[in-house]
This record gives sequence, C-alpha cells and structure tokens, in this order.
Amino acid sequence: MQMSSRMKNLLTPVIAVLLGVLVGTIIMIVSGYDAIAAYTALWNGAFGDVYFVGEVVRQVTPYILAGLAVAFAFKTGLFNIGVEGQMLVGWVAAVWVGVSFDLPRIIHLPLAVLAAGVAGALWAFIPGYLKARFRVHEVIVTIMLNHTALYVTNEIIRSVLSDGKERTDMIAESASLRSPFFEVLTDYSRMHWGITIAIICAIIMWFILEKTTTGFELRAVGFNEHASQYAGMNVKRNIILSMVISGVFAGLAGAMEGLGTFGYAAVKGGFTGVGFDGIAVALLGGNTAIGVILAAILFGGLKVGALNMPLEAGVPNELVDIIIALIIIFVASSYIIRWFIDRISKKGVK
Amino acid sequence: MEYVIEMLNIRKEFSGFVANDNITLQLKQGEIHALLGENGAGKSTLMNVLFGLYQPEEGEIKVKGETVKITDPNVANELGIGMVHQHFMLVDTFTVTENIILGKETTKGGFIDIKTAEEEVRKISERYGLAVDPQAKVANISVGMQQRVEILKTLYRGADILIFDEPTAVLTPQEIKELIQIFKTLIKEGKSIILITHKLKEIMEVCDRVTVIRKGKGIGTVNVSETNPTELASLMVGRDVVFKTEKTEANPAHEVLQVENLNVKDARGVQAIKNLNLSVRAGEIVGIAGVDGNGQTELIEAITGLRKAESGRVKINGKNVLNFSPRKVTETGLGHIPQDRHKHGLVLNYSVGENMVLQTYYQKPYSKSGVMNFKKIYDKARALIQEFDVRTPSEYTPARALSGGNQQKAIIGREVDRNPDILIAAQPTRGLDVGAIEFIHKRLIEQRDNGKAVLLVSFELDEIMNVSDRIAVIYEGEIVAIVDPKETTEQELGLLMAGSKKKEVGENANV
Amino acid sequence: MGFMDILQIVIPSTLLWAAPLILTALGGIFSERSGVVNIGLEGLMVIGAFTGIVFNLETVQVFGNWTPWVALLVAALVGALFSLIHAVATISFRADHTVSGVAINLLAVGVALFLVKLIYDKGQTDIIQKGFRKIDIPFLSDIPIIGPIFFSNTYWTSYVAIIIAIIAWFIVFKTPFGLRLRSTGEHPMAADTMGINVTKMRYIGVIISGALGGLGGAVYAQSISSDFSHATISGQGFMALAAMIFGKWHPLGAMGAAIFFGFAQSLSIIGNSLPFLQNVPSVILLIAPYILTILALTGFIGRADAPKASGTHYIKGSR
Amino acid sequence: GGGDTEEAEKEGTTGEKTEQEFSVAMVTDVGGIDDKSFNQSAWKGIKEFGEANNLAEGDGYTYLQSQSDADYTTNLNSLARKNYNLIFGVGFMMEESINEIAGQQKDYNFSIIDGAVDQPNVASILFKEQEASFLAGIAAGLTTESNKVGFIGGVTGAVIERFEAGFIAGVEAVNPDAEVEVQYAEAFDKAEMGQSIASKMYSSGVDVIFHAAGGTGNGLFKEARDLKQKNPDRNVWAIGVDSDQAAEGVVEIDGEEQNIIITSALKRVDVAVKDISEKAKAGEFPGGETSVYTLADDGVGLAPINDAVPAKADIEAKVAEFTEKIKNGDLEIPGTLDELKTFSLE
Ligand SMILES: Nc1ncnc2c1ncn2[C@@H]1O[C@H](COP(=O)(O)OP(=O)(O)OP(=O)(O)O)[C@@H](O)[C@H]1O
Ligand SMILES: Nc1ncnc2c1ncn2[C@@H]1O[C@H](COP(=O)(O)OP(=O)(O)OP(=O)(O)O)[C@@H](O)[C@H]1O
Ligand SMILES: [Mg+2]
Ligand SMILES: [Mg+2]
Repeated sequence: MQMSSRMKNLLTPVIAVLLGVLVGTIIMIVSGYDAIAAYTALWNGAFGDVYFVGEVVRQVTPYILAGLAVAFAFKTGLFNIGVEGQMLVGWVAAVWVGVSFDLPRIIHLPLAVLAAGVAGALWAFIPGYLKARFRVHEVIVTIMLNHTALYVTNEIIRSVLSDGKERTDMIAESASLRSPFFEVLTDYSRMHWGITIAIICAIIMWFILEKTTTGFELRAVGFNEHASQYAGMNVKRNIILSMVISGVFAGLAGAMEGLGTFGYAAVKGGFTGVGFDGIAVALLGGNTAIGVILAAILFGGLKVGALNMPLEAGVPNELVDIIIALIIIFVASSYIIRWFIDRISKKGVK
Repeated sequence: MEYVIEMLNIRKEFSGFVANDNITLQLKQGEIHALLGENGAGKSTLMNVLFGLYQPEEGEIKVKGETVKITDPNVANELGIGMVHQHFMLVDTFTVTENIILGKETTKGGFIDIKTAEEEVRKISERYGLAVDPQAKVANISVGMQQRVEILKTLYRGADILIFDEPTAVLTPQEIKELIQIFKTLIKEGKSIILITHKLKEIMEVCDRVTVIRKGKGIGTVNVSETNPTELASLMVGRDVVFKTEKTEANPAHEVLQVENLNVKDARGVQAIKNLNLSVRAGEIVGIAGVDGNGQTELIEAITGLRKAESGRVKINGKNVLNFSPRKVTETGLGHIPQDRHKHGLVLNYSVGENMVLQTYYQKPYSKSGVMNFKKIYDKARALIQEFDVRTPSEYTPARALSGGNQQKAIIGREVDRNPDILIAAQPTRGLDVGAIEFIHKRLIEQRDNGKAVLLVSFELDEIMNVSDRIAVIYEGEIVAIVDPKETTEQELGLLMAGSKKKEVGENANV
Repeated sequence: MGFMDILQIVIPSTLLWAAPLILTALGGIFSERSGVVNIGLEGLMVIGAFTGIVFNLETVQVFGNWTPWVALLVAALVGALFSLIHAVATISFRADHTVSGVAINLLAVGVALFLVKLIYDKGQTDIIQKGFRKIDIPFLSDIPIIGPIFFSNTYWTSYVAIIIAIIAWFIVFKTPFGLRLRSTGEHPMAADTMGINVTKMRYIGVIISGALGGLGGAVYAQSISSDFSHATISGQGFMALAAMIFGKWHPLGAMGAAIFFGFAQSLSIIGNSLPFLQNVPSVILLIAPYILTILALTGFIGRADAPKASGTHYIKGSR
Repeated sequence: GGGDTEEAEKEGTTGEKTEQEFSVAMVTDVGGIDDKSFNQSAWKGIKEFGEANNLAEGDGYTYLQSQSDADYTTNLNSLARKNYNLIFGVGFMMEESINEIAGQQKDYNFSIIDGAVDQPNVASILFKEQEASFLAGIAAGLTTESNKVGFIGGVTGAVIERFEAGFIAGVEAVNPDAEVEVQYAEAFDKAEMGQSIASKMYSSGVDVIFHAAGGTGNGLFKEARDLKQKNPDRNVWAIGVDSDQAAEGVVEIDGEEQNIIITSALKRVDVAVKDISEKAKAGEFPGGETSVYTLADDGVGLAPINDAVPAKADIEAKVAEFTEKIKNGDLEIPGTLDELKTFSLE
C-alpha cells in the first residue's frame, strides 16, 4: 500500500533539505574543505549559544514579513518583486517617526510601525494601480520602483533626516522594538519584539486568505479574472488591494530593521537583499503562512550560522548560499522526489 | 470487406480509473462511423489512443490490416490518421497558414516560405471546399473557420482517416450544414471518418454505422439504416430518454425584463447591438435564435453588466439597471448561465463547493461580517450536488476535474437555486449528452412554471423550438422577428436568421 | 557643451550600457517564447561575468588581443551549461519556473564567489588587462555627423549585440525552428499533436537563454566592470527582464527597450552638465531612468501579454 | 563573557586561543579585504602587525567579511566571543555597531576607522584626507593642460567631502585658472557609473580626474586606459586614492607599457591600524580618544609621481614645499566645502 499524501507532503521538504546539505558536503569535499568542521561551525554560529539563537530570531523576523509580502501577492496571481523597495521606504518611514517625535512608548512605537506599513502600502499601491488601470506588468514596475526607492530613501536620509550625513540619529528609546528583556535573555543579541509582529502578521495573512470573503475574492481573482467579474467581484479593486496588503507586510519588514535591528537608517550603496530573499522564503514556504515561517527560520539559521564558518572552519560562507539555492531547487522539484518516494514505498511492499 | 482501422479490446486507465474497458471499434474504408456515448463515457480517450496521445494498457490497433504501435501523433500522421480535437488545437496568435504548416514547414534557404505555403493552403481549401483566409490570425476568425483550419491541418499532412471529436458542438446550424457537405466531399475523395457527436439527428443523417460506449465499456456497433434515435439513446444512456420535453401552455404575467433601445459596441468598437428592444415576461421562456456573432454575446453582457452599453435601458422588474455593476444586477434578481463555462462560469481551481457559492459567498449564512462559514457552504454544496445530480467524487473536488456536462450542471444548480426572477441561459447544453440535455431543459421549464422569466440563447434550432414559448430572431444586432414556435418551421427560422435569402452566412459569421 | 558634443557623449555610453541588457533580454525571449519563465537571467549574467573575467585573466598570455572574444564564447558555453539546471528543474522535474529562477540567481552568486575565493583566495578578482576597448568603427566613423555620433568612441560589443538582436528576430519569426519554439510557448498540446517535441524545444529555448545571458554578463564584465566581485552584477539581469517585457517578448522590441534604458541611464549621468538640466537635483536624475520606463509603459506601450503557456508544465494527456 | 572560553575550547577549532597572547581582528564591510581600498590596507596593517609579533593567521589575527550591514554587529560580537583582544571596525557605517558592542563587551578593546565612538574601550581613528587630496590637487593642477580637472566622489558624505575640499584647494593653490568639475556616483561599487562619468568629463575637455569612490573608481581607470590606448598622444590622466593604485593604470601601447595614473592620494589605514595595535599590545590603548592621522605622522600622503608626467619635477617641488607648510602647521587644509570658501594660502 502507498504512503499517505500527507506523509509525503511532510517528507518531501525534509528530503529536499537533506539533498541540499548532501550536495553541499560533496562540494566541500571536492574543493578540499573539512565538511564536518564546516557544519559544526554552521551549527555553532546559529544555535551554539543563546546569543546566536537571538541573532537568528533577529534575522528571521524580517524574512518572515518579506516572505509573507511575496506570498500574499502570489496567492492572488501577482508577482511582487518590489518587496525590497517597499521595505526600504518602510524602513525610512519608521525611522523618520522614530527620530522626529518623542512620545510615550505606547503611542510612539505603534505610530512608527504604522508609518512603515503605510509607506510600504503606498509604494506597492503604484504597481497595483497601474496593473489594474492600465494592465501594466507589475514585474517591471516593481523592479523599477526598487531602484527608485533606493535613491529616494538615500536622498531623504541625507537631506531630510540628517544634514548631509550618511545616516540618521538613533531613534528615540520610545520607538525602539529592542528590549532589555531579550538582551538579558539572549546575552545582548539584537533580538527584538518584532518577531511577535511577524508571527501575528502570518496569522493575519492566513486568516484573510483562508477565512474571509476578501480572501475568497482575492484568490478567485488570482485564478480567473473573468469568472470573478461574472460573480460580481471588483477585479481592479482586488488587484490593488492585494498589492497594498503585500506592501504593508513589506513595509513592516522595513520597520523591523529600522526600529529593531539597527535603530537608524543609513545611506545604502545597494539593495539589502532581504526583499529578494523574501521571494525565496515565500516560494520555499509554498506561499502559505506556516510555510513562510518555517522557511524563514531555515534561511535565518543558515545565514547567521554561515558568518561563523570562515572564522571557525575556514570555509567561505558563500557555501551556504549555494546550499540554500540547492534546497530551493530540490523543494521546487518535489515532483521528482515524490515520484521516488512512490517507487520506494511501492518496492517496500513487494 | 476491409477495415482501414481496427481498435481491438482497447483498455486505458488513468491512475486506477478505467476510462476505456475492452472497447472494440472497426472503421471501414469510405464510411462515416459514429462514436456515441455520454459525457465521460470515454470517447475522447479512445480517440486520443488512436491518435497516439495516450498509450493503451491493453489491446491491439491495426491500420489497413497491419498491427501498429502508435507511440505519438507523428506516427499517427505517418499512418494517415488525422484528428480534429474537441478543444481546438490551434495557436491563436498564429495565422491560419502558420497553424497548418506547423511542424511540416515549407522552407526556402532555411527560412519559412510563407508565400508558397499560403498557395498550398489555398489549393487544398478550394479542393475540399473549406473556405479559409490563409493570412488571418486564428484569434480573429469564427469558430466555424477555426474548425475548417483544423480539418485542413490533417489534410495538409495527407491524412485519409479523419477523427472528429464533437465537431458540431460548437457550430451554428448553418455551419453544421456546411460541415456535413465537407464530410461528403471528403468521402468522395476516398477518406474515412470517425465522428463523435451527441446529436443523434446528425448520426442518422450522415453516418453509416455507429459504435456505442457506456461508462468506458463497448456496448456494440449497429448499422444506422437499421436503427433509430430512440434506440441509440437508450443504448447509450441505458434507459429510455424523451426528446421532445413536453410542457404545458405558458401563462405569461407581468414583464420582468425589458430592454429598450439598447446600443452596445463590441470589443473592437463596432456597433454590435442597434436600438434593440425585447421583453421577457414572468412565466415564459423567450428563445433568442440567431447565427453566432450577431450580437447575442454583447446583448447578454450588456444586460448582466459585464459590458458597458452606449445607450438605452435595461429594466428588471421595472428598475433600470443599465451599466450597473454585475453584482448590483444579480442582486436585483437576475441569474446567468454563461456561454463559456470555463471562462466565466467557474473558477476551475476552486472546489465544486466554493463554486456553488460564487455568487452568494458574501451573504448570510455563507459568511458573517466578512468571515466565511465553510461548513454552511459545503452543506449547501452537498444539497445542490444531490438535487442537480452533479457527478463528482466530492464537494471538495476542484471543478477542473469534472466533465463539461457536470460542470454545467453545477453552474445551473448554482444559478437556479438563487431562484432569480429572470434567468438568462446562454448555450446551456453545448457539448452535453442527451441525458444531460434532457435534464437541463426540464429545469428551465420548471423555472418557468414557477412563474419566473427565462431568456434562452442558443444556436441549436431544435433546442430553441423545443423549449421556448416565444422566439426572438436576432440578426446583426437587431431583433428582426418574434415568432411562435408552434407556427414556424426550422426552414423559416433559418431564413430569418440569415437576414435575407441572398445573404451568405459564412462571411458575416464573426470574423 | 554643444548639442553635437552631448550626442557624442550620450550615444556611445547609451550603447555601452545597452549591449549587455540587449543580449540578456534576448536570452529571456528565447526561454519564455518556448514556455519557460526565466527570472534567473540575473544569475546567468553573474555566471557569464565570472567566467569571462576568470578566463580572461587566466588565458590572456595565450590569446593576446583575442582574449575577450574567446572569453565571450566560453562564457556563453558555461552560461548554457548552467541554465541546464533551470531546464531540468522546470521541464523534466516540473519545478515552478519562478522558484527555480530565484534559486538560479542565488546559486549563481554563491557558486561564483565561492570559486573566486577557492581560486584566488580573496573576495574579488584582479582587473583584466585586455578587456573590450573604445574604438572607432573603420570607415563608418568617417561619415560626417552620424560617424562621430554613432561610430566613434564606441565598442564592438554594442554592435555585436544589435546584430545578434536582428538575427534573433529572424530566427524567432522567420524560421521553422522559431515557429515551433513559439508554438510550444503558446499551446504546447497543439504543438505536440503536430508532432513537435515540446520537451526538446523547451530545453533548447532555455539553453539558448543561458548562452545569451552568459554572453551578456561577460560583455558587461569585460567592457565595463573589468573585474568580478559580489557587486559586479547587481540588478542588470532584472533590468534585462524588464527590457524583455517592455519589448513585448519581441527581439527588436527588447533591443529598443534596452537602448532606451541605456539612454536614460547615460542621460542621468551627464544630466548635470546639460544646460537645461543643470539645477535639477541629482536624485531626480538618478531615478529618471526608472520613472521614465514606468511612464513609457503606462503611456503608450500599454499591456504586454506573455506567451500564453509560459510558466506552465506540459504533461502529456492532461488538460 | 567567560562562558565563551570553554565554548571556544570545546570547539577545538582555529577559534581557540590562550589568554596571555595578544590577538587582533577586524570586520570588513561588504567590500572584503581586497577591495583595493581601505579594507585592504587595514588588513595589510593587521597582517604586518601579526607577522611582526609572529602571531598565526586565523588565531593571532584574523578578519570577518560582512555580507550586509546587518552582519556588522554579529561579526564584531563573534570576534569578541572568540577573545580577540582588539577588534577593528572598518568604515563609518560600523559606528553604531561598535558603540553597541563596546558597551556590552567591556573587557575587549575596539577601534573604529573613519568614525568616532565615545566609549572608554573604543579608539576612534580619523584621517586628514584633505591633506592627501590637497597634494593630489597640486599634482592635478600642474599636470592639466586644458585647465579642466575632474573629481569623482563615491557617496556624498563627510569623508568624501574632505577629499573633495582638499583636492579643490590643492588645484587652486597651484593653478588658479583651472576649474574642477565635481560629480558623485552615489555608489562605491558601480564601475559603470565611474566609467560613464569619466567618459563624459574627458570628452568635455577634462584631462585629469581624481576619484575618491572605491570600486566605482575602476571605471575611471578603465575609461582612461581605453582613451590612451585609442589615441596614445592624447592627454588623459587619473589619480588614485587610499592605496597606491599605479598598477591599475598600466596600458600596453605597441609593446611598451605606459601608465595613466599620475599618483594616488594615500590614506594609510595600515599605518593607523598597526599603530593602534602596537599601543594596545604595549598596554597604552588610546581608549575613549580620537586619534587623527595626518601628513605629519604619515597617516596620509602622496604616492610616488609617475615618471611619464611632464611636470613631475615641479609637482615634486610644490608637494615638498606644501608638505612642509602643512606639517609645521603653517597651512590648515579645508575639510569641508564651507571651510574651502574661506580658504586662502596665507
Ligand atoms: N487526463 C485524464 N486524467 C484522468 N482521468 C481522465 C483524463 N481524461 C479523461 N479521464 C477520465 O476518463 C473518462 C472519459 O473521458 P473522455 O474525455 O473520454 O470522456 P468523453 O467521452 O470524451 O466525454 P465528453 O463526451 O464529455 O467529451 C472521464 O470520465 C474521466 O474521468
Ligand atoms: N485534468 C483532469 N483530470 C481528471 N479528469 C479529467 C481532467 N480533465 C478532464 N477530465 C475528464 O475528462 C472527461 C472529458 O472531459 P471533457 O472536458 O472532454 O468533458 P466535456 O464534457 O467534453 O467538456 P467540454 O464541454 O469541454 O466538451 C470528463 O469526464 C472529465 O472528468
Ligand atoms: Mg470528449
Ligand atoms: Mg464534450
């Protein structure tokens, strides 16, 4: 008898990860590195002590939100490559609020977070509107807006948020997501309250898409615009809405960096990459809320752990990027993995 | 007596499900052989096996006495087997010629020699009387012409055995007449034909023999000369079927739908509906007869709010809803069975259940203050699946996996259940088997008898004749006549639909 | 600066910027026309740039002045091989095209930098000594007016790119191969019933895109950056993707779009020395190329439709 | 934290070390230790220090490369956790991270290059870049024939502004009728930007260009080499920055090698790094102080002048003259554009 499809769904990604690690090992052996040492270093660098665990969580936080942003748009048939840009504007907006007021925390922090969400939403509204109104391909528009965001935010940081400097002042304590609690808990890692926001957002996304009429409409529009229109749904509105919600998540990812990890905004020579990693996280997580969280944890762990590999094992940390990429490919190719599982489980019976 | 094709004891499974179970079909040289069966009986599958798209698990195929293995369409082509598929296999961004020569291009110095190719196409099309415009983009030509292109594809490859999978399902009466002529020419030219159709009338008219299959099993082969529609129908369905759905006299009441001086432009900006006036009363079925492309689509889209109208009035129960959003229109009491079930009728990736509430998901009890209540939704779905006997593994199955027939039943269930004052049914039985057709006609009439208004749009004259209480003939965007089905004949209707006796239908079929 | 001077500065640098984009965008076209979405172009450029530079550095003694050209060919070859990963994943293993594309991008950067560290034991390569150089095209550059503007102080690679674009146009729209390629991207099942091997066509499409992407990367690296580091290819692949869509999946269209990008870019750079742009804040000039693109798309280009079946898997017998 | 020691031991890898021996490490920005800019020369300093005190690489001295801004803090912290006594952060972008970590890891010493952090266990290192670029300006002013000189900046900011101000002052000092065309690429890693800007400047008549733009500067050299190649008689010159970039300027013109780089404005991060390390080893770590490295202490300077430059002699003379003035404080070089306005040679 065959393996239940549920079982397969669980098994496939695990196998994919193992395959990725396996190939990574082969690469290291071929190129003369000590694989064991490398993975030990990787592990220590990610979970070796509470500090690193904290750092992993810190890294996971924006990954979750960026992943959600991509996944949400995907669910409604849109490809938002613009998360990077929406994140940058969110970052700056949050810091803006963070530096320019001082209010009681209870107002200041939510206000700053809100600002980030709104900024991201507005930035994402543009491609949404152009897609809905003029059928302009959202992929180009978001790519273009990424570059635009980079230069515009740099300019704002330089000439509005500071006098010609390359970074803003630290945000006010009252706007910071950091907390002594976590610092004690994780031995001064930069872990911050953002992780709770990220989790809540994941739940919100799941709820909107799976449980609300809005989600029902968004997904319907994603699958079949004509039928949705026939069924009386407002296709244009839904396309825009989808981008906007996606943008909110992306903006919040920026807030995590601005109010949590860094506490300031600095002029950037290039993209942070978080937005693009978000695409990978979302796809790896199958565009589902829970999947995104798991994928983000995997990503964050690998990324942070990787920093330790050159120091402890003398292995270039690019190796981890390779492994991540391989894992994604294997997950995406799950069809072939399932096929093998079937073959094997069949054989098992015979 | 020699067979050009022999399919012996063919068996085909889809992951466990047996679509063809030990079916035998033998085609004689120069005959038109009908293949008859319900939706999902296994006709397309059997033919796809013959054409090399599927590989049979068991059975033997002989071509002109030789046992052959048809591993892919190439082999079929080489064996002189051509197939006109149920869902056209045309690249609609290509021109007619490009579609025909694809895979067998005439080249000059490595480049496609389009001129010569177009000549070639022109020659063949004249020889078989298949009027096409070799330079037209497929996207812009009528369904009828698209089908002629499909036929030309096979002839261009020198096929002498032609398979037609439901060719007439999508054609207008005139186009069907033309097609039947084409069949005759092809036979004269020494070809042999296998014809899949749900229309017994056509079988009686053109076919020599007919093979019937039911639920994947072969029932047998009979000579058309020795049988009759009723027998065929019961062979196919396994029970007796009534064709002429008997119905009581209509007793129309107040006007539910009033269309006044309606003007609508089509996608290309051409005036498609001109000052059209029409009214449908409670308790009657008005049938709109007309050749495809005379504005039926635009008329319906304008009424249902899917397309903006230039001017005029559309009143439902006296309330003008012209250019309201589709949602507003439906809420004023309109139900709509769309012409294209895959494009408009269903979200194929949604489960049958979700599709059942596509129009009502936002209302109680299916959702409360924006939150869906899937339990209620699937309860409802189960009920409708029961009542409208939609054949589906479960209410959670994606609509995609249902046969067109069952997809159609699902849509009708959804729309009828909302019990709208005016129900618009466009091509409600296209591509369905007699059983399904009978069922759907019954439902429409029931709706009428419950004092609701029904507007039926169909290219099938006998459907119009059978079901309607009044027939409005549409021609070039205008209602040119209102006739009583009991006092008219198909001939008369045909003429009215053609505008005038002189006018050649082929050209004003929408191009 | 006089108008002529401006043109003489803008046009050559326009073409310089455009060349890699043109080639890579063409790559995208071959892939997507065959039905395989390829957002891995960025990664393919990375591989091309890496290969071009390393090969150039290692063999410059052997090939002398021909080194950059040989390096181009090698880069194309390696790019093609690398794209096989995408092909196998998407076509044979039915991986989601976008997912695989994203992975290709990550993989390329990882592999390239990993190898750089392995080979040179540092984060970026040295600067190549023999890259593509500014030249005056013989004869053509002597033509009055257009000579100095179009054929002086320019690069061979720009013209190679343009010529390849024209060839690509012929291949895609005038040859049987092109017709079959497009058919698998529009309606694979139809292609199949016409006896066309969909899988084969799609593999070819992806491999060509790999070759062209690699070419684009190598052209960029050898005519612009002159070395390879993590920052060498940063977003050009996505610009090429945009050029492809902007050009509506048509080789000449994509070429036009790429040249448009190049023009806007170089305009934004010389902007502040143009009389009429002098007091425009530099940030405006910096974002101008991207804003202009969006406006252009919204204004007169309008919607562009991808090949119908791009991004889908073709599985015999399913509908 | 003490806990980390056992941890370091149980790992038993290169991270392990014994308490008494002094060890030093650095964290690069995304550039890496071979960015042909100051990461490189900082590493040079650490290497030299390490070798001088025969420490083992990866144990006595090491570095960590950051893949993004977010990594600075993590990297600084992991190095502290591996008990490196002195840890350098290279680049102003690391100010905050250093500030934060220094506050947490009080028993380790840190040093920030190009930035100022006010903590007892942090030594801040600044340079008088303007002095170096002033000398570069002299070279440019005396070399240009078109009296048009160019300056390509990386990203607008305090450090690059010092380069710009000093350079302009230097040009004016020796060649009042020369004008300086200034443009920023707003990126340190966009060679193509550098190339296009250079291309524009050269074809608008500029014949000497100085860059303070890291990797973006490679574009400048590329353009200059190309132009020279194409027309060997043409007068195209470039000036390098940070370390002596002469190697980047080599062009081979029918057999013989020429070089389009006049000289480079040196910013001896290596000197500073070595200096601080030695002080720290000797127990005189200048914690809480900001050390400014100048021409006087060879913290900045000018690379040897290219022999091919016609004005070599006068340049060297003038450079010597002004170096003198600057060293003994007779001349204060403007470090901002405002100071530049009020700057005069007397
Ligand atoms: N690709 C497929 N995968 C799985 N099952 C299939 C597939 N194609 C057909 N089937 C099954 O085989 C049965 C026969 O399908 P087939 O297309 O032959 O029906 P048909 O007789 O052509 O119906 P219709 O008259 O509606 O065209 C269907 O009921 C369906 O369940
Ligand atoms: N992807 C699929 N998986 C399983 N069964 C399928 C699939 N596609 C089609 N089928 C089955 O194939 C049979 C025929 O499908 P088909 O679309 O030909 O039905 P149909 O009634 O002919 O619809 P149409 O109105 O398009 O003619 C149906 O019974 C359907 O269940
Ligand atoms: Mg069928
Ligand atoms: Mg059918």
